[in-house]
Amino acid sequence: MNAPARALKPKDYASDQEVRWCAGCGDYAVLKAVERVLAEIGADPAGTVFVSGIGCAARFPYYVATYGFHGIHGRAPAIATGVKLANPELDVWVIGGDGDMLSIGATHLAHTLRRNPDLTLLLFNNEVYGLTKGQLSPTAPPGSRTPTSPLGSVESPLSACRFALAAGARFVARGIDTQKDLTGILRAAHDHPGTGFVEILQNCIVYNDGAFAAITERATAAEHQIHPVHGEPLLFGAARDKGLRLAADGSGLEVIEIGADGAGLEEVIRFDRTNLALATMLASLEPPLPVAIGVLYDNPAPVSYERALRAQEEAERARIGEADLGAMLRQGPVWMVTA
Amino acid sequence: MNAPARALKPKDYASDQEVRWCAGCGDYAVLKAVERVLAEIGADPAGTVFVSGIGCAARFPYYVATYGFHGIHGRAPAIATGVKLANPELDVWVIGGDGDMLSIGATHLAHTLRRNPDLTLLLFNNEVYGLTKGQLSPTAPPGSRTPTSPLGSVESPLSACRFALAAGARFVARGIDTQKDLTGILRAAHDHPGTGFVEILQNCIVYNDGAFAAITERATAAEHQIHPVHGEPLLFGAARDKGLRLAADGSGLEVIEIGADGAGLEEVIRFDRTNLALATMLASLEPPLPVAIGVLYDNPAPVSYERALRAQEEAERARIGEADLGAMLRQGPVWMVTA
Amino acid sequence: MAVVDKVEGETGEEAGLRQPLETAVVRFAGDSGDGVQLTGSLFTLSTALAHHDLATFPDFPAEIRAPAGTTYGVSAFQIHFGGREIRTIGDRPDVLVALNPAALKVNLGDLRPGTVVILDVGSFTERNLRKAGFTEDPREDGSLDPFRVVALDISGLTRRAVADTGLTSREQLRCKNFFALGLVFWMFDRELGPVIEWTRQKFGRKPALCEANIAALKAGHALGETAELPQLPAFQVPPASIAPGLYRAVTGSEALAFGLLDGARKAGLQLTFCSYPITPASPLLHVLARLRGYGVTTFQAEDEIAAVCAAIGASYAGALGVTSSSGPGISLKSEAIGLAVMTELPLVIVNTQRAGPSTGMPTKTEQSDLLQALYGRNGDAPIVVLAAASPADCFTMAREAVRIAVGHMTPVMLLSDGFLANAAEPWKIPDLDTLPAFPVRFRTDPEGFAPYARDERLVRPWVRPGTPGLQHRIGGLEKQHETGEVSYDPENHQRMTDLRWNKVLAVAEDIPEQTLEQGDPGDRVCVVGWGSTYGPISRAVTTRRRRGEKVAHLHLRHLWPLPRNLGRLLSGFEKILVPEMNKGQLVHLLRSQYLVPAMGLSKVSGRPFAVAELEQALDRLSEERP
Amino acid sequence: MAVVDKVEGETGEEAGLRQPLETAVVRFAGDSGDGVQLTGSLFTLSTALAHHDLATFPDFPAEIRAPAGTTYGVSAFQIHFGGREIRTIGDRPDVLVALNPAALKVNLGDLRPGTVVILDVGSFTERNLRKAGFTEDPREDGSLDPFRVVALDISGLTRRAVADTGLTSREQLRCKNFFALGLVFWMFDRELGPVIEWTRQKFGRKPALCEANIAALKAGHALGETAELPQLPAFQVPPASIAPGLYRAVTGSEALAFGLLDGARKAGLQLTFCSYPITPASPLLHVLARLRGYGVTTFQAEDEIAAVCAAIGASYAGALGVTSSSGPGISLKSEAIGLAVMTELPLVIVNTQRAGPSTGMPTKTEQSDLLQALYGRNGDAPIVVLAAASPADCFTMAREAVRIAVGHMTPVMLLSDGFLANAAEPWKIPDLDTLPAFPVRFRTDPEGFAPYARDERLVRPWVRPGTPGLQHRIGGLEKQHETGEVSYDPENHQRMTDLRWNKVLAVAEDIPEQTLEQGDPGDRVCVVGWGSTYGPISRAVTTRRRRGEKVAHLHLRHLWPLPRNLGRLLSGFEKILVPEMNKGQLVHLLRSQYLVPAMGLSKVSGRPFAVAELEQALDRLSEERP
Ligand SMILES: Cc1ncc(C[n+]2csc(CCOP(=O)(O)OP(=O)(O)O)c2C)c(N)n1
Ligand SMILES: Cc1ncc(C[n+]2csc(CCOP(=O)(O)OP(=O)(O)O)c2C)c(N)n1
Ligand code: SF4
Ligand code: SF4
Ligand SMILES: [Mg+2]
Ligand SMILES: [Mg+2]
Repeated sequence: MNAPARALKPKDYASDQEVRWCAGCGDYAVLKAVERVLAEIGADPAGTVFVSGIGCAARFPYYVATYGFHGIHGRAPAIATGVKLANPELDVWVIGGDGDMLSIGATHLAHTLRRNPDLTLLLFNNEVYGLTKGQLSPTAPPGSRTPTSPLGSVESPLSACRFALAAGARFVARGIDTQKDLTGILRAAHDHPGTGFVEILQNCIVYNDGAFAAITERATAAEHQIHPVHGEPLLFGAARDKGLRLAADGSGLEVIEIGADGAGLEEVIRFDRTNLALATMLASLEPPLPVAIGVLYDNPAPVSYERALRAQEEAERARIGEADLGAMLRQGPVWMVTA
Repeated sequence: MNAPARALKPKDYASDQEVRWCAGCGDYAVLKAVERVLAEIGADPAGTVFVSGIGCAARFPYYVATYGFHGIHGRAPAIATGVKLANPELDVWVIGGDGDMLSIGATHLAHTLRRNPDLTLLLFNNEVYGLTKGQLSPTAPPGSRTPTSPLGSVESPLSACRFALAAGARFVARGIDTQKDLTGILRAAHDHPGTGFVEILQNCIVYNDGAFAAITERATAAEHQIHPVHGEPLLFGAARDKGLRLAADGSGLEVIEIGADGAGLEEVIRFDRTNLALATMLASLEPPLPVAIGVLYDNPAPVSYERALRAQEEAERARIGEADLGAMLRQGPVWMVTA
Repeated sequence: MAVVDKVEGETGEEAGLRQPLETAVVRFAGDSGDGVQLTGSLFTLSTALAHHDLATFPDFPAEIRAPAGTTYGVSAFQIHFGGREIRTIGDRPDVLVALNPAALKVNLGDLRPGTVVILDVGSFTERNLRKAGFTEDPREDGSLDPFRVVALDISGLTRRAVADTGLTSREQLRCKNFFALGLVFWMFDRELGPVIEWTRQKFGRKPALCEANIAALKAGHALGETAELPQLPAFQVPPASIAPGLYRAVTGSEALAFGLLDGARKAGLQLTFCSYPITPASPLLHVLARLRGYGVTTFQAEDEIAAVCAAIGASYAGALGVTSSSGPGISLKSEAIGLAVMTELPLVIVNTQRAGPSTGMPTKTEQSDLLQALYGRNGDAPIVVLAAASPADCFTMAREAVRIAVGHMTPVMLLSDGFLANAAEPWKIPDLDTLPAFPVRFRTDPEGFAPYARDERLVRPWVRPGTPGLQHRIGGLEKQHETGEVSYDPENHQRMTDLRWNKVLAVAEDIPEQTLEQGDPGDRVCVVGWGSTYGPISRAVTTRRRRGEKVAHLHLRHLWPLPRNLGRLLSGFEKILVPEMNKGQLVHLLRSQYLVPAMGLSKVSGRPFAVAELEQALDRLSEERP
Repeated sequence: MAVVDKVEGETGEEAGLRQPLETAVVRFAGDSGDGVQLTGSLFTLSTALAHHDLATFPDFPAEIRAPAGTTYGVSAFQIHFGGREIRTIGDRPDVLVALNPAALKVNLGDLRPGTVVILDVGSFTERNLRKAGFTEDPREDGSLDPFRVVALDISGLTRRAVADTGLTSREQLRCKNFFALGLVFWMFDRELGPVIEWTRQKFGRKPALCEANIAALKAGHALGETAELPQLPAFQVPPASIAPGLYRAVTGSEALAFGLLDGARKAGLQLTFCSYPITPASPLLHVLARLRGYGVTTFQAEDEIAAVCAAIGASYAGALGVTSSSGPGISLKSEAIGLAVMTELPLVIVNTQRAGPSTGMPTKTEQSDLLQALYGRNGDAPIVVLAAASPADCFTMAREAVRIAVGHMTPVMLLSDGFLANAAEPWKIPDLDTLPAFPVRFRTDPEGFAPYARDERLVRPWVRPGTPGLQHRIGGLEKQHETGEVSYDPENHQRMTDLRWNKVLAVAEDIPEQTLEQGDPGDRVCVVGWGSTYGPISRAVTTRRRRGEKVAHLHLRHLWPLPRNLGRLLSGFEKILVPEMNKGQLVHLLRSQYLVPAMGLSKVSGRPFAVAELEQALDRLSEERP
């Protein structure tokens, strides 16, 4: 896993496979962002593995010139955990859709997050089942009409980020497929030592076009998004004239207008990326409140899961000393039979 | 499903089956509490169904004189959902252990909670795998030594209540097996129209004795537990001389001492059982902070899942009017072949 | 498939005469965006109205919307129709309509000398040729010489035909499928009226588009009528003698949905259908989700395990629990199906098989889950296994699955496949009221009640929770005989294992004896099929029998238990040939059960058998004659 | 089992002589809290030191700690030992030690006239009798008349023996198993020394308890020595002629763990063992979890699906991925095993079978997952299937599973069962360094690399991610031959399906030809077994052969592919009998494969075959002789 001889460009991380997503699919933008990050961090293609489940998003590994494993529906985090158990040196990315990771695979997502192996985990949330042609997703808003809910969904959706935080994730971020700073978010997730979880709002142009338009619409994005910056007050709006403060009754965050003279600014809460309760409140913001985009929580554990296991094993080996398997078999009650 | 002729007593809800838990197991106390609730609500044994997964806790249905379904590991919420889809009139209780509901069955738990069918869902958390003899549970504290983690666990545990809240539960409570008011908590869960989720801290005397001693120890319980009361300030301590207030940095709740003259009381936050963010903060309290016991969140949805589905179906039937299946087959392109 | 022979060398409407054809196979192919599936449906409608028998099959690309012009983005629709009973979708097309180079590319291998190939050369740009993987223009390198190529600038002709309709240039081009359809209509002497009417109904809300499509249709038809295209043949296909009645087209998915609904009604039950999307099983869920006013609750679960468990819960509560999936999803249900075996609850599992193993080729067909259906559970966990033979047969077998499940308190797996699910055929709409009913009688009497007591067919009572006085508990642990209590008693386990086994075997008393589709017990060869191989086997056997060969066709719809006379029936044949779209699964079962030297004929390409392949296999058998 | 005949009517140490016995079966039984398993282990140790061959089996209650005194709370331990090769745990006990009425109750059915029954009558209170389900005291109603009852107040005697040790009365009582052990030691003329030493090692940290136990042991022994109990026989069992070497006892779970560890080492790989707790598979995980210093990473996953997926991921990354489960858990792994088939990665799946279907009887043994192992996946998804025949054979077969998995890039399912997992036998500790190695050679050369190119045995290369220049992608979609790219091409799917099939069949070239355990190809009857039926079949066949009957024993360890000479070998026998602890699964396979009229002998009671049952079946076969 030596670093490659010359610096690679984003396009060097594209595989030779024809990309088969629908024209206009948000997945293309994410692919580009990932290629940029790989170039930025100087990823060794041979030392990098993309693991995925099943779905449109999960085709991702075919398009990256690294090692790749296109797994089965929902199980990518488990496969990836196995990869890390076997070889902690590999740089492992995990990709899946909202159905893949939050429906059939929610158990694996939750347990992988709480164990915290060193993975970068990207959940492409298009609020629909793309590959199977438009069925209801667990993140789809109530009332959604799809082939499986023609009368409108009567379910409440899951929030990917809230779910991840409750499961014990130590890094949670939210990004948007076409967002300029997606690269920065992905990079932060990758640099986090442990599982870096990123929900990416991704437009499915065929089955759920415009699902995030209310948030992403250029003209009003500044009013409908908030981008927390560590150590800075939580401000948003084109004029940065709005902020978030704690509601006195503990019900979360509420918007206040900042006077032209900065009045009210002292009430605005400062973002601390290691603050779990705050991250949970931020993750919970939904329109008409501004939706939080960026790194919401980043609080590394002292050691990742697979490293902790290795450390135990090394300690055991040290404890055993010279003893090998053959010697171990001779421990405990044994007896000699002589001829 | 007529009400039974005479009022039944708790013991009338005991089945004729010999209870096979270990002597001293916390499950006995929970069984008694459930029997009391059934009597209190005048449950019709014939109209009540207990559904469970696999584990010690999941043996529960055998011991109740109602209908019972001992399912497979982790899947009780899914089976129970099917029961409600088929017959919304039934009063359905779901029982499982921490392994059953939070490990193999976490997906079903999460999705059942967000769909919100009218179930009463009890998670017996003994922080260990009882039935299979003591292996590591996803709720076990770091460092736990078990047959599968003889060197000590390096995983962070899941919090059942935080998980439930993040999944979209509309009722979340925490109880203790031997707690006097367990009946009240169970009753509230049952009365909640939708899924009532209760985590019960349950002592496994054989494989994890005293797991909750720090919280439940009689002498100090008042200092180590807080029992939120709707509309009341969040006070605790034998002398009710301590309270919780919002930390200014949004990091959750912190303890303040109340002066003898009630000084500080105004800072203590009032509990509102419909406040999700507050419930999340309460659910997150861990020793040395007081652990929250009781109903943490109770915010009914307008209609339960199965009722919403039925309503859609009735509307459809009304829309179709007289049309039956035979008529439907004749809709759309048809052609007549004559002899 | 003697069709092409007859037309070879003839040209269209010479001397005003149409060329007679007994049956014809037409394949429309184009880019995913070209409206090929709609074209196919309209041609099907017209074919039905022309009183032909028919069978159709859509062939979707695996990708949702692959980049335009690529081979993997080609969408196709094949129809086989004619003046006799149509049993297959046809081995190879007699007429191929290729709306772009990629469509030509992927279909070239299926053509035979003389096939009529209608090309939209307007799309044969260099870019498109390259995208399709042609290094040279096939029109110029001689590779199309064996065919009767009708090269038309359909794109251009369409644009001209709809120039005045106010559509954008891009919208205009999207009418080209209607132009091609008009041309093919002329070739087969079809009326335009009904299709125009249907188009107006369907597109009424977009009048400009609607009228443009109609204009294109007419223009295509007129081109056939007026332009003298020497390569363009005109055919005359006789009407089939079809039983009188009201017909509609059904796909296997639709028929299955209708059968489940009717079955549940005839059992007197609410249907609770629990599934999770997966290709090619999803359409069944989609169809039923639209029919929620007709007595079905549909539930899209969080995964396949939850789906089957919810179905079991529904059956436990007294509804008819049905679950459905394909390939990987069926594997996931294995554990829970065992629970249904142990709890002896009715459960229908529909397996729309697809090409495997693992994720395999989700959009392609296969029959490779038979042994899994029979044995894919831990422990000795017998269930009933059925298979539908054609799209319309899905209706019958769905009813049958319900009948057996509720009548015998057992899980029933109904095998369909990707071909059946998507293929369509004309279906004489049954009078549902005259179909036999099989009403469930729930146990309500507490007197002498025991949850695992059995009737003479070894069936235990079904109790609806809510019934006073019958409270009891069931589950996956071994049950004490009669009482249903948990039991670890060795003798009891033996007894219950035997009972579960025999209970399923006893279903054989409740199903028809096996008959031969064609031929007699004294014939030399018996071709034994199951599932969607019905059509090709039937046609191949018919052909051979016409030649006087002693070949019989036996088709199994009940795969476990096997019909009680099957062993006897099979023992009469000298040779037994078992064609299957797998590596030899039914043949494995038959050899083991009856110790008959049955031979397998395996095809695992994701495609149905061609009649010709079966005929060749029969030829090889004949050559073996001593 | 001719043991009892010899002792009938004799009394202990008459004229100072011990009664000679070739082999003996002793069963200790008592309440879960009575320390029965410890007693059994100590007796086993002493038996081994006395140079007997032996086999043992613990029989745990299904409940964790059932209420004291109940029948379902009875824990038992059986040991069969003697002066010849011991192949079974013994059909029925010659000596039963029943520490409470419930222990007597559940074992009564297994006793034969003359069995020595040692009762702790101190526990025969009215309450305990009732709890055990006795309506009358069995000592008084004549039901014990056929046996040689040694009724002792073991509770009281123990209390007295340890009165001075400072234990509480309750603690004192917990020494009664040592008292009983001492008594049985005297019956079989054992040395106390080694066991006392071992007890001091084990309980050293609780000296009071330790010394009390030793005192009880000595008191029990002294009672035999001094009290003249007419019913108490004293036996003399000769030492067996055992190959010299260093021995230890192993359970199947331990042997399997050691075999996996050695296999991984011999392949040059780190072992990544991924599992989820389930009875009776958990002990394998527990054993390996304690050996993490010896090159194994153990991972308790969130469920069985995650476990198998993590194992696949580990194999992908270049370790040896192994997963393990039982019953329901194996069902859940079906889908992912298909993924391993498609990606052609090494994977070992250990299935410790238990009594099914569904949850079944988790603590009981069965062999009913064979057909699931062979066919329990969607699509044609062949894997290699192996089975271990005895606890020690688990070591050999685990190594074999690893060898085949890494040598052929294929999933291998290794079948064990609840009996093998818990049963123990003496094991001559192998010199690991002399066992053959099978080092893996990962592909590292980019020159001409293609992920699905194959060698002559159809095996694709194994590449460790991290290897420069070999980046590629794999997955569950159908793969293009050689390139491994996604392919929907019909011919390719046929080709790949055939390749996967033939690749597994080719393993037959890499395994030994089948041999007969006993007998010759010319014999009249062949008893074909697999798995843990080895012991009873072997013993039954030996007995018959001693009587001159022409019965052979063939035992399959490789169940798929079958040994290449098997068909030939089987065709030589007139009758083939296939005893299985299922409804006839191997017999199904053999009939189908070879069209031989093999007959099944099915036992599904959660218990191993008794030798007598097999002998009876052979008798019936003989009677059928024309
Ligand atoms: C076990 C299993 N169940 C179901 C499927 C079918 N399936 C494939 S992708 C998918 C969901 C796709 O949705 P999502 O995960 O949101 O990904 P997207 O296509 O939207 O990117 C489903 C249900 C499968 N392949 N395997
Ligand atoms: C599919 C499956 N996997 C594993 C098991 C084995 N098993 C039975 S109960 C159990 C966990 C028990 O722990 P928990 O759910 O916490 O319940 P408790 O016994 O502690 O009440 C397991 C792993 C099973 N029965 N089925
Ligand atoms: S279906 Fe949607 S998510 Fe899938 S490739 Fe097309 S646009 Fe993207
Ligand atoms: S093992 Fe633990 S949880 Fe199970 S019955 Fe015994 S005490 Fe209760
Ligand atoms: Mg999606
Ligand atoms: Mg537990």
